[in-house]
This record gives sequence, C-alpha cells and structure tokens, in this order.
Amino acid sequence: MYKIQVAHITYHFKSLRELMAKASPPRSGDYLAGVAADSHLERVAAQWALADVPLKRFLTEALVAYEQDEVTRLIMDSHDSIAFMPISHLTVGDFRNWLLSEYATTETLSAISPGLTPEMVAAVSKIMRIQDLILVAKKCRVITRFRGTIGLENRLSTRLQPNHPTDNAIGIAASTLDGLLYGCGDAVIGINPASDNLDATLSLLHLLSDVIERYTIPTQSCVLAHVTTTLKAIEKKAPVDLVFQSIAGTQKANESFGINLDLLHEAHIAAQSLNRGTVGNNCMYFETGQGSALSANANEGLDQQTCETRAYAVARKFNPLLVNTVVGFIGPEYLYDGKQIIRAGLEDHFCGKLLGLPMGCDICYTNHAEADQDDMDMLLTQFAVAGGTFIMGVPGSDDVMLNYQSTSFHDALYLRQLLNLKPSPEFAIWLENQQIFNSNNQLNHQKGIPALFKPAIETLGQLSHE
Amino acid sequence: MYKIQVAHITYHFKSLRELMAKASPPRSGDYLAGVAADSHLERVAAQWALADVPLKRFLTEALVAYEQDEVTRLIMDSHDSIAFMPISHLTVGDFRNWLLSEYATTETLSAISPGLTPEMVAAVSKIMRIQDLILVAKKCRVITRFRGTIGLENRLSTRLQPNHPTDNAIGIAASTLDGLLYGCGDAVIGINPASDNLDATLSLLHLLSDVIERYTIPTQSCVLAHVTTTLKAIEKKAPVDLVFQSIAGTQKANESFGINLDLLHEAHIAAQSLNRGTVGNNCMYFETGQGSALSANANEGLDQQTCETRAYAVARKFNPLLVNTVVGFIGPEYLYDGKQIIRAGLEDHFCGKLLGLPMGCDICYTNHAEADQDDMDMLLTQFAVAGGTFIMGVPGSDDVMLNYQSTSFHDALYLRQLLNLKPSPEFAIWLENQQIFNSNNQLNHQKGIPALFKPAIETLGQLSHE
Amino acid sequence: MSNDLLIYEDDWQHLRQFTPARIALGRSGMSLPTRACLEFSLAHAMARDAVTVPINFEPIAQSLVSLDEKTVVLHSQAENQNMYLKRPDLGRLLNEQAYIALQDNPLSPVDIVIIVADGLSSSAIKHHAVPFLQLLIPHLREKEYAMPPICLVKHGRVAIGDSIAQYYSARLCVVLIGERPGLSSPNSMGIYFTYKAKKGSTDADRNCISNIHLQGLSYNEALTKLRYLIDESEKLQFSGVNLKDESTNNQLNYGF
Amino acid sequence: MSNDLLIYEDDWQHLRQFTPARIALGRSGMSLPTRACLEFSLAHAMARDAVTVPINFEPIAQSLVSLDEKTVVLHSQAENQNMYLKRPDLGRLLNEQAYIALQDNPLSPVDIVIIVADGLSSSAIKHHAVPFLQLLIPHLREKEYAMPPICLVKHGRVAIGDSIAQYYSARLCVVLIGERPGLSSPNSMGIYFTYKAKKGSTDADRNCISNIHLQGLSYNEALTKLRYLIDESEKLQFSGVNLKDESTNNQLNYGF
Ligand code: B12
Ligand code: B12
Repeated sequence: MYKIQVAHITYHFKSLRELMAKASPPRSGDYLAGVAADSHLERVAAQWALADVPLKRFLTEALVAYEQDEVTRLIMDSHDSIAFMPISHLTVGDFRNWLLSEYATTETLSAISPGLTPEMVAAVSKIMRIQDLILVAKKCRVITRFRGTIGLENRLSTRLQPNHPTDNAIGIAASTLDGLLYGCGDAVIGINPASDNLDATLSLLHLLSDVIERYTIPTQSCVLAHVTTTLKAIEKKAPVDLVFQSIAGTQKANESFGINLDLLHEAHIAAQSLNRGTVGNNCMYFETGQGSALSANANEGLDQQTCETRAYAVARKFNPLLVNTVVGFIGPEYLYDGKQIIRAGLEDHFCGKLLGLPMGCDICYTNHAEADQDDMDMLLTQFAVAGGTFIMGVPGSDDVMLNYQSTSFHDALYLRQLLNLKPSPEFAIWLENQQIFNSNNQLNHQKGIPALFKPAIETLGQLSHE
Repeated sequence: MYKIQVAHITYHFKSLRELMAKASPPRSGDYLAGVAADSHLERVAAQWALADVPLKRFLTEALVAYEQDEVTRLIMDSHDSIAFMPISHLTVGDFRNWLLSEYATTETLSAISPGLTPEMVAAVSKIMRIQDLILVAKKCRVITRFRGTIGLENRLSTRLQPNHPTDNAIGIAASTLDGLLYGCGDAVIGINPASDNLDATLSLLHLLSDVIERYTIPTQSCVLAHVTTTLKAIEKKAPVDLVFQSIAGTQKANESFGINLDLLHEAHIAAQSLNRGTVGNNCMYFETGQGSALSANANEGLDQQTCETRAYAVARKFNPLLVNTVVGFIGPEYLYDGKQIIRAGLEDHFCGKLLGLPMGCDICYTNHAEADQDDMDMLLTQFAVAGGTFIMGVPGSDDVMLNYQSTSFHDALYLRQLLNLKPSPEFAIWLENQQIFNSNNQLNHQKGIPALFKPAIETLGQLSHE
Repeated sequence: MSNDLLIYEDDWQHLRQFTPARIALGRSGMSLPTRACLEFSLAHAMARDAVTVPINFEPIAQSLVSLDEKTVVLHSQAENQNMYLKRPDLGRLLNEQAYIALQDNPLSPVDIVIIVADGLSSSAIKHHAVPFLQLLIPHLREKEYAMPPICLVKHGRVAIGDSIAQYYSARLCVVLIGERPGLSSPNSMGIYFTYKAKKGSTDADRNCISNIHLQGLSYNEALTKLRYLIDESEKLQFSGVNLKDESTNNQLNYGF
Repeated sequence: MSNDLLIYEDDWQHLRQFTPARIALGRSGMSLPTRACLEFSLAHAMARDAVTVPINFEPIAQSLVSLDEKTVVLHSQAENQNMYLKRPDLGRLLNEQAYIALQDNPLSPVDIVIIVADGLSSSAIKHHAVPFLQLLIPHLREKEYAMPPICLVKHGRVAIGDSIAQYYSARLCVVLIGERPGLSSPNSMGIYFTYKAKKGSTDADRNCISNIHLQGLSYNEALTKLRYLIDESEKLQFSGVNLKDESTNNQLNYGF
C-alpha cells in the first residue's frame, strides 16, 4: 500500500504495479488497459509517491509474481547485488538526482548496470523529463561487435531494411544497393520476410551473405523470420549471422509470440556456434515496442512502458548485437500521437541503455496514428543527440511490405551532416574505400556509380521484371 | 488564380495569400481565422501549387495591398534586387532544393538575405520538414553586438528575465542574482514591468544599470515597457541600453499595439544617440509571435505564420540586437498544443535567420494550452541544435508576473552540457573571472557564493520583506 | 527523497522571501533536483485544473446587492469553456439573450460601465472582484457617475466591454477580468480601462492594470491607478498608449 | 520545380522497375528533393483518408450469392471507426446483435468458418476478398467441408474469428482482413488461419499469409499457401508457429 497527500487530497495505491502505472506519462495504451491515472493530479501524486520508494523495494515486491512468470524469475535471479551496492541506499527520486549528478559517469553507469532491474529503471524514467532522459542516456556507452563495432561515441549506425511485398530477390537487391550507395547498413542488413516460408528464408539468407562477401562489407545480415524458422535454417547450414526475434516483457506475451527463454537460449547457442563474426560474437537481434504485451492480452496489469523495460531483461541475457524499439509500429491504440511516440522512443532508449543494451530505435508511425514526418524528425534529432545507437534505413521512409513509415537513408545523412555522426569505424573505412563517402563523412558528390557496383547494377538492369 | 490537380481532383486558389494559407501546416489560429485548408488533401495540393510559384511572383503579387499597408511598402521598397539575382530564377520548390544544397553556405545565405522577402521565406518554410528547417537555419549566422557579441558559432545566449508581480526592486534583484549565479543574462537582462508607470520604468532602468556597472557585466539591460514609455525615459536621461517593442506583421496590428514605423524609427535614433554600447550599437529588442495580428483582428486574411514573417521585415529595418519569437505565449487559440508550438518555433527561427535576424525563442506555453515541460524540452533541444541565438532564463521556468512557463536557468545549463554551447565570449570570460563557470563551460561545483556577490547577498539578506 | 548529498543547494535561500519566483532551487548535476521537478509538476496539474473551473456569479451578485449595486448576468457567444479557449472572437461578443437582458435595464444616460468577466481564471474573479469593487464604488458615487447595473459576463474577453459600453454610450468602461492562471499565481485579476469604448476599439485605446492578487498589486494600489486613469482620461478625452500612468511613484530599494 | 541543377539524380533509376519501394530518389544536398517530399506528403494524405473509408459489404455479399454462398453481416463491439482504432479489444468481440444473427443460422456440424473483416483497410477487402474466395471456395467444396454462411464483419480484428469458430465449434478458421494501409500499398489483404480457434487462442496458434494485393502476393500463390496450411494442420492437428509454410519454393534470382 502506498499513500501520499498532495493538494489536500490523500491518494492510495494498492501496489507498486499500480503506483508505476499511475505515475506514467499519459499514453493511450495505458488507458486501454485501464491502468492509467484518472487525472493530472492523480498522476502527479503517484509520481511523488514513486519518488519516495526505495530502490531496494523493487527487489522484494515483484510486479508480476515470481512463481507465475519466467521473466520475473530471470530479473530476480540474475540481479547483481554487488553492482547494486553504490545506489542501494537511494530512493527512486534520489536515483534521478544521482543519474544527473557527476557521480554518474560512463564508467559508473556501466558498473551499476547489472545491479539495476528493469522496474527500477522504468520507475526513474517516469519522473524524468525529456531533457533528463537525453542527458543521462548520452552518458551511457554500450559497445557490441560482430563484423563491425557498434555504439562508439559520436557514431550512428543504420539497419538497411530492403523489404519487398513478395520477398522478390531482385526487388530486395535493388533496395539493398540503393541503401549501400547512400551509406546505410552497418548495424545490419535485415529483411523482414513477407512469408514464413523456410525456403524463402534460406534464399534470402544466401542473397545477403553473397552481397556481404562479394563486396567485403563489414556488416552482418539478418532475415527477421520467427526464431523457430531461423533455427531450421541453421540446421540447414544456411549462412545465419544474427538470429532475430520479437520479444516482450511477460512470459505470457512471449508465449503468444511462440517463444520462451529456453527457445531463445537454444537459438543463441546455435548462432554462436556458427562463429561467423570477425571482430566479435554478439549474434542476437531483438525487437520490442510498447504495447505488444497488451496487444496479446498479456500485460499482467502492468503499464506498457514497464512491460517494455522488462523485455530488456530478456534481451540482455543474450548479449545482443542490436536491440531495436519499434516505437510507433503498432498504432494509435498504444501510442496515440507524435508526442506519445517521441517520449516513448526516448524512454526506451534511456531504459535500454541504462540496462546495458545497444539500443536502436525504429522511429516510425502508421497511417492510422496522429503523426507525420515532422514528429519523426523531432524524435530522430533528439534520439541522435541522446547518443542513440542505430536507426532504420528504409528507401524513402516507406516500408512497402510492413506498411508503415520509418526513417530513410536521407534521414541518416541528415544526422551525419547536422551532428557529424559517423558509421561504425569498419564500415566508415569501407564507404571511403568504395568512394561512397568522402573523408568528411558525407556522400561523395561525384556523378556516376562507384566502380565496384557497376557490374551489379548493369546486370540488374538487364533483367526484366518477372 | 492558382490551379493544381492532385489525386484526380482539381484545386483552385484565388490568390497567393489564399495559397499560402492553405499550404500551411495545421494550426489552430488559421482555423480560427478561417483560412486553413479543409482537408489533408487540400493542404497537400496547395503545397504542390506553391512549390511551382516562381519567387519573382512575390515581387508583383503583394499579399496585403501596397497602398493600404506600410509593412508591405517597407517590404517592397527595401527589396534588394541585386542580392536577389542568384536565386531569382527559382520557384519556391527549387528554392527549398537550393537551400539544402551546397550552394547555400553561410556566406551565400547572408548574401541573398536582403533579396528575400518575408513571404518568399514563409512560402518555402511551408514545404519544409522540421529537419530541413533545422539544417538550413544552422547554416545561417547572424552576429550582433552591444556590450557583447551575440550569435557566434557554437554559442547560445540567454535573456535573464527576473519579473515580479509588483515590480518590486528587491524581488527583481533577487531573481537577477539567482540568474547571474547560474550563468544567465548575456543576451540581455530584461524586465517586463507589471505596470506602465514611467517612474517605475525609470527605477528599474537604474537598478539594472547599477547592477551591470557595479559588477562590470558585459551585457545590456532592457525594461520591456511600451516604446512610448521608453522614449519618455530617454527624454528623462534614463540609462536605456535597448529599446523594446512588440511588433507584428501588418500595419493594422501594429496600430493596435500603438506603434508604427515612424515611431520605431524615432526610438531607434534616440537609442543610438545614447551610444551606450561598447563593442557595437545594435540597440533594438523586438518580440513577435504567431497569432498576435489575428488576436488584434488585424491579420488581413493572412495565415499567422506569414504574418509573423512580415514582422521580421519590420525588425530588420532597425538592426536589432535581439529578436525573440515568444512562440507559445498567447495560448491554444493560435498554437493548440506542443506540436504546433514546436513547429512554429522552428519555423520562426528559420525564417528570421534567413532574413538576417538574431533570432531567439521564448520557448513557452500557458496553462490553458495542451503542452508541458516535455514539449519544451523538445523545442529547446531542437532549437539549440538548429543554432538558435538565445533563449529565456526564468527562475524555475515559472514567470510569476506574465503567468506562463518559459525556459529556466537550468535549461540553459542542460544545453551547455549536452552540446557544449558557450555564452557570448565577453560574458564567458566574465563568468570565468567571477568563478561562476569553470573553464569547461560548466557551473563551478564549489560551495558558497562567489566573492563579488557576497556583499549584495548579505545586504539583501538584512532587508526584511516590505 | 532522502539523499541530499546529491544536490547542490544554493547559499542564497534567504532571498526567496523577496519574491514568489522559483529562485535558489539548487541542482543535481546541472539539472533541477527531483523535488523541485515534482513541485513544478504539481503546480502545473493544479493550474491546468484552475483553467476549467466554471465561474459562479451568484455569491458575487449577492455581495454587490448588499453594496446596493444591481447586477445583470450576461453570456458571451462562447457557449462553453472549450469553445471559449478556441474562439476568442466569440468571447468578445454578447449573445442574443444578453442583449435582451440589457434591454430590461432602461437606457438612461450613463457615465461609466463596470464589467466583471471570468476570463481565464474564474477564481481570480471569485477572490478579488468584490473586495476591489467595495473600494471603487464609493469613489464613483462621490463623483455622481451614472452607472447601469454591473455586468457579470460569463466566458468574456477584454473586448466584450466595448459592446456594452457602446450599448450604453458610456464614456468610461472598466473591465475586471481573470488573467490567465500562472503556476504560482492562479488567481490574478486584471483591469482594463477604455475611454469611449466602442466596437472596433483596439488594445492601443485601453490601459491595463495587471497582476492584482495577494502577492501582487494590492486593491488600494490598483484603485489609485484606476482613479488616476479615469481622471486623466476625462481631462485628455482619450485613454490608451498615450495616456501614461503617472499615479504612483514606486520607491525602489534594492541590495546592490 | 524546374531547376534540376540543384538535384543529384541517382544513376540507377532503372532499378525502380523491380520494386514498389521508393529507391533512387536523388537528393538536394543530402536531403530529399522537393518533388519526392511532395509525393510523399500526397501519399500520406491519401493513406490517412484510406483508413477512414467505411466498408460497404453489400456488393461483396451479392458477389458471393452469385457464387452460391450465403453471407451474414456481423458487427464487432467497436461502434465506429474512432472506437475501432482506440479499442482493439472491442474489435475482437462480437456485439449482441451479431450473436442473434448467428442464431438465425442453425448450428449444424461445421468444418470451416470463413470470416471477411474490414480491419484497417476497407478497400483491401473491397478489392481482394471476392476474387480470392472465388478461387478458394471450389476447393473447399471439393473437400466437402461443411461451412456456415460467410461472416462479413464490420470493425473486426483478427481475433474475432476465434469467437465465431468457437460458436460453430469449427475446426478450421480463415480470416480475410484488411491490413493497415501503407503509403504505397493502401489495399493489402492478409489471411490468418487458425486450427481449432477459440476464445483465448493467441497469435502463436495462428498462421499468417500477408501482403495480398496487386503488387504483392497473387491470389493463386496465397491460395497455394492456404491450402498447404489447411492440409498440414489437418494432419498435425495444430496450426501456429510450429506449422511451417513449406508450400512454395521461391526461386531467387538476383543481380549479384
Ligand atoms: C502489427 C504487426 C505486428 C504486431 C502485432 C500487434 C498488433 N496489435 O498489431 C507485432 C509487432 C507484435 C508483431 C509481431 C510479430 N509479427 Co507481425 N506484423 C504486423 C503487421 C505489420 C500488420 C498486421 C496488421 O495490419 N493486421 C491487421 C489488423 C487489422 O489485425 P489485428 O487484429 O489488429 O492484428 C493482429 C495481427 O496483426 C496479429 N499478428 C501480427 N503479426 C503476426 C504474425 C503472425 C505470424 C501471426 C499469426 C499473427 C500476427 O497480431 C495482431 C493482434 O492479434 C504485419 C504486416 C502486414 N503488412 O500486415 C506483420 C506480420 C503479420 N508479422 C509477421 C511476423 C513474422 C511477426 C513475428 C512472428 C516476428 C517474430 N519473429 O517474432 C511477431 C510475433 C507475432 C505473433 N505470433 O504474435 C509477419 C508474418 C509472416 C508470415 N507470413 O507468417 C508479417 C507479415 C510481417 C513480417 N514479415 O514481419 N507483428
Ligand atoms: C497575453 C498578453 C499579451 C498578448 C495579447 C494577445 C492575446 N490575444 O492575448 C500580446 C503578446 C499580443 C501582448 C502584447 C502587449 N502587451 Co501584453 N500581456 C498579455 C498577458 C500575459 C496576459 C493577458 C491576459 O491574460 N488577459 C486576459 C484575457 C482573458 O483577456 P483577452 O481578452 O483574451 O486578452 C486581451 C488583453 O490581454 C489585451 N492585452 C494584452 N496585453 C495588453 C497590454 C495593454 C497595455 C493593453 C491595454 C491590453 C493588452 O490583449 C488581448 C486581446 O485583446 C498580460 C500579463 C498578465 N498577467 O495578465 C500582459 C500585459 C497585459 N501586457 C503588457 C504589455 C506592456 C504589452 C505590450 C504593450 C508590450 C509592448 N511594449 O508592446 C504589448 C502591446 C499590447 C497592445 N496594446 O496591444 C503589460 C501591460 C502593462 C500595463 N500595466 O500596461 C502586461 C501586464 C504584461 C507586461 N508587463 O508585459 N500582450
């Protein structure tokens, strides 16, 4: 029972779970779930009360019962109490102060990370303004490696996302070339397959590994099929660099996705055993997004941002190369408009980074949401300033298979120009060698196609549309 | 008559004025004025048509009749056709491309500036995304001087705004000290007086000039009374650094403010004659804001952003030290929510900078608008990244006289920390000398009050509250 | 929030007594400490609520009756709070019933009209309208000004006084209105004074006395200013920018 | 937009024929050229409108009657488009009248239910539901599957099939639904297949065939996949993640 008096009204909150939900900034998904605060005043009251909760409390009051949820078990069992020590005496409100203080440096933040639970991090984010989320996230540094080094300071990586409505190989190759020639793809070249067909997945895996080998691109590929399909592909000796899976923050939600921790573990072992990385072996790619648990009726009474943060506990167990919050992907029932999308994106980035994850953001919206390109530009700019690890690169922002708008190759160039953010060092060298970029981290202004790509583009030109 | 076909529908627009209004991004004030587009599609159609309008057209089709409006006359009569040459062959759509291209450098942008009319600039802004507005504004550089140099690269200045509900001198002194000790005030220390009393204005002017002299602060003061009151103060030999006035984009709106160009001219001459600047003599301070013309029933059928931009023509005639768009100040009837406020702020900054003005932004909202601190953080961060010249510094964001929320001293420090933006060089040296800032552009962490200020703070401490 | 080691407190706390402004807040790192943040959020939540509290004119009317003043309640064309916020134009116009209500009060020659409008803060009017009028009315009586019933206007903007003054052909128009609520001063009243107000008068034609509330301008100071403006405008035969308030001479006294 | 000197055109324009994706857009500086920007805005305006076009089931019902299929129109508990967007939970539940309407269709043993729901794109259903069913129905007849009237559901989500399948105790449940409209593909239909669907079935229990539209998956390819899923599920006695589509073998052929 949590109790607080504000403006002469006494508010009661039955549980930490309720307190967290009521303290959340307004969000359509929380109204949908019936867990949101009823008024501005109740929200503020919950924030006051939450600020007074000792961080330790999160180690004794589980938000979803330990017995019933393997994500809770993972969180509790893997908590590192030594790492937690330096902040163990703080309340949530103190923790915000600590994060903003000079005590919180890149080093100390990394050090305490294993001592943080997702719920602690979600709690503190709820009493932080956007500028706080940006300032603290920027101090965090999470570096991962496969064929390139992702997450270094003043770098921004991109996922090249060359989707096609029928998984047509030539179409996908065309978008891939377009993206590479615009300097995209160092986080991963990742295709969402329209079908769940194993053969199609295998073919796409071969296509991407051919491209990467032929052009010696220091990057990795991924076909974002269901993990069970990717496991089958590994059995079939397909060239799998990264294993992808959508994950959520409750056992029940993960079950509705057809996964559990054991399955992910199995996949992680399988992928690692292929040993395809050159500079490292982080070989998982996870996607998350506020609302996915609720959309599967599996939010367990949690607010969606706390759910989301719990998904990061799942992610961090498997040392992923990339974690991507696909923030406006599902629709307005979870994040109503640009403002909710933007705040959610920056929260997710902050929470993920504090928990030690290489957070990217699919800055995106659907056509049924109250959002437009201006909202995306706002999140894009702020995400980059906050030190975001990677963004998507979709031709002209328009994903013609998933039917939503994400960031484009041009958007990445905007950030490179504005903030001088470079791709991963290995990829940056490759871009310069191919004369795609000049030494100023900008696209070369020369006319014509870089030599290496001429044959491919000509060959493609000779094919007629099937 | 302007005509365009999109999606098999032909749209007609009677005039350039109508075309501009319909092409504007959605904004409550334009709906209020009855000039906004009726649908998404009509808005896009207007944007397509506007993109095809040659820039030259703006020199022949006045948006408010030349005969009836002195702002139009000012715009037309002071147009510099030589400066206009390099872009005179372009349409609005081309002009956007040009602005984003490498042709548009800091130098070329300054060079064409006198060749631009406010309407050209407003037009192009209407077809630009937020990232475009940021990218181009950042290339512009406008430098002005009085006792310090405002607008240099990687600098951000602040207006210290120590208002008090009864213009109480001690209260104002207390807020001023607070601000200075937080490193604010290099753009101006500017008080909005609650009353329009001449004696009160005189006293406040003396207060500020005493502070500036006593502590040898390289900054300037301003009491934001009506220009006629300030003129009286100058007659009475008061120490007037900057003359302030709110201005708008139509003759009629300015009349409702009790001003016209002659009056401003008179004030400019009077202020210049005092010669109080040390490193320069830019001695006007103007404030503007979308919606003010309409709120005086004087928008002349224009959309509010075009009106706003025309106010910049008034401003640039008098070589101001500072121009401040007070973007969310009036209320939701003109800018409904955070999104509208943010876009408006970035538009105003972009338009003002292109027109050669030292643009600051009062990043603010009222309690009847759909906005909160998160929205302010978003605008704050993006405004700074766009190279904004100055922001407000109000204690704890809460203006206790004007009754609205603006940016705080802490907000400025956030930007200094995040983006390493320094105050004007003269002020930066002063801050370091006083040990307020350390050499890293950060507040000093030492305990206690800097020596110079100890006596004042003690004296103030001894006074009891009247 | 128990751990104060994380916060730099400012050593000039004692200056807070001199101003309602949020000074000496301290900092964690360079940022606002948690407590100050939460206090701000609370104030914002309350101020947002303040905007939507509807006015109740009944107690005000009763108090004025006991001062022997008649009142009439009028409505602007803004039918509800939401419309009021979005359509300031409607807040400046009387609705039809209002004109009918005015007709019930026979048109005799009139010197001054007094309008009390909720504006953006009904609580400002609730708290400050009557005490201020208690001071003002005796002076108007002394001057033997003819005055129709005091108009209590729901959902009114400043310029709604113009229609009323024009209706009565009044020479002097005084509008008491709730200023937009601030975080720290949710109950601030403003007075707008116009000489020969009529439809089409602009703000350049008016004078303003602002920030009347407990931490702001006192009723007596406001009264001094208003009396000065009335008397001067009677001499000059105009109000507005060219009529300057030279009523009071604020003595300034400050620490440095 | 006449001045092309300001734009870097990409030299791989001819690749645009291979994909509906917006490739080879060129740039001004590093940014999207004006024309591409405007085209995007236009597509967005149209896609936003597409979300709000209401479904008209009448022509669909008529076409199905001429295929000798009965239909019944049902409503979810989402009463209008706005509620549909905000309350996906209601889009998964049949309203009361719907259950009454179902009762008019006597409950005989049933093998398969077919549901056609507007989802997020009524125009997808308008264009693709009937042509696809024209191909599908003969196969179902061949298998002599017992089937109640085809359910045409307004404001339906995928999971609304679960209630209907449970109501009929149907073994196989096929939902044709409008996928959310994309900028370039506003009319994309998806098919969701569930074996022994019932209230509480999760997405892990279903299979999905997506992106059925003119530039996407053809009706025939979709049919092949659906027949494969039906047949396999009949063998395995489940559907979902563990039932993998191994129907077609896409031959990939690419330039590099
Ligand atoms: C939105 C979406 C999601 C959302 C669903 C949440 C929600 N509330 O909408 C999220 C992000 C959670 C999601 C997750 C996944 N999705 Co999905 N998703 C989509 C998308 C973009 C739109 C769906 C849509 O418009 N539905 C129509 C509306 C009206 O129906 P609805 O009732 O509101 O939505 C339900 C369905 O969309 C369903 N759903 C969503 N994805 C999937 C995937 C499968 C296999 C199934 C059975 C159901 C399902 O979940 C919703 C809630 O019940 C489609 C692409 C497309 N163009 O359609 C891909 C798509 C359907 N998803 C796909 C995949 C692969 C997945 C994942 C399996 C990925 C992974 N490896 O984990 C996961 C897990 C899905 C599961 N079993 O629960 C593939 C399916 C490929 C195939 N033919 O089987 C598609 C075609 C796109 C792709 N290639 O990635 N998805
Ligand atoms: C909003 C506002 C404005 C807006 C008005 C537009 C609008 N639609 O609201 C803008 C930005 C345009 C503005 C401009 C100016 N304002 Co002003 N404004 C305010 C503010 C913050 C709130 C007013 C309010 O809540 N009104 C109540 C609502 C319900 O009424 P309304 O009908 O919606 O609003 C009308 C009045 O507010 C009026 N108005 C606004 N400012 C002024 C100033 C004067 C002198 C007059 C007569 C009328 C007036 O304009 C509105 C439209 O008709 C007050 C401070 C406060 N705490 O009240 C200062 C305030 C009233 N303004 C002030 C001043 C000085 C000015 C300027 C003269 C500044 C200048 N040097 O140019 C200009 C010009 C005013 C004019 N003659 O038109 C002073 C007045 C001092 C005094 N005692 O005379 C105040 C007290 C604050 C200050 N110190 O700066 N203002």
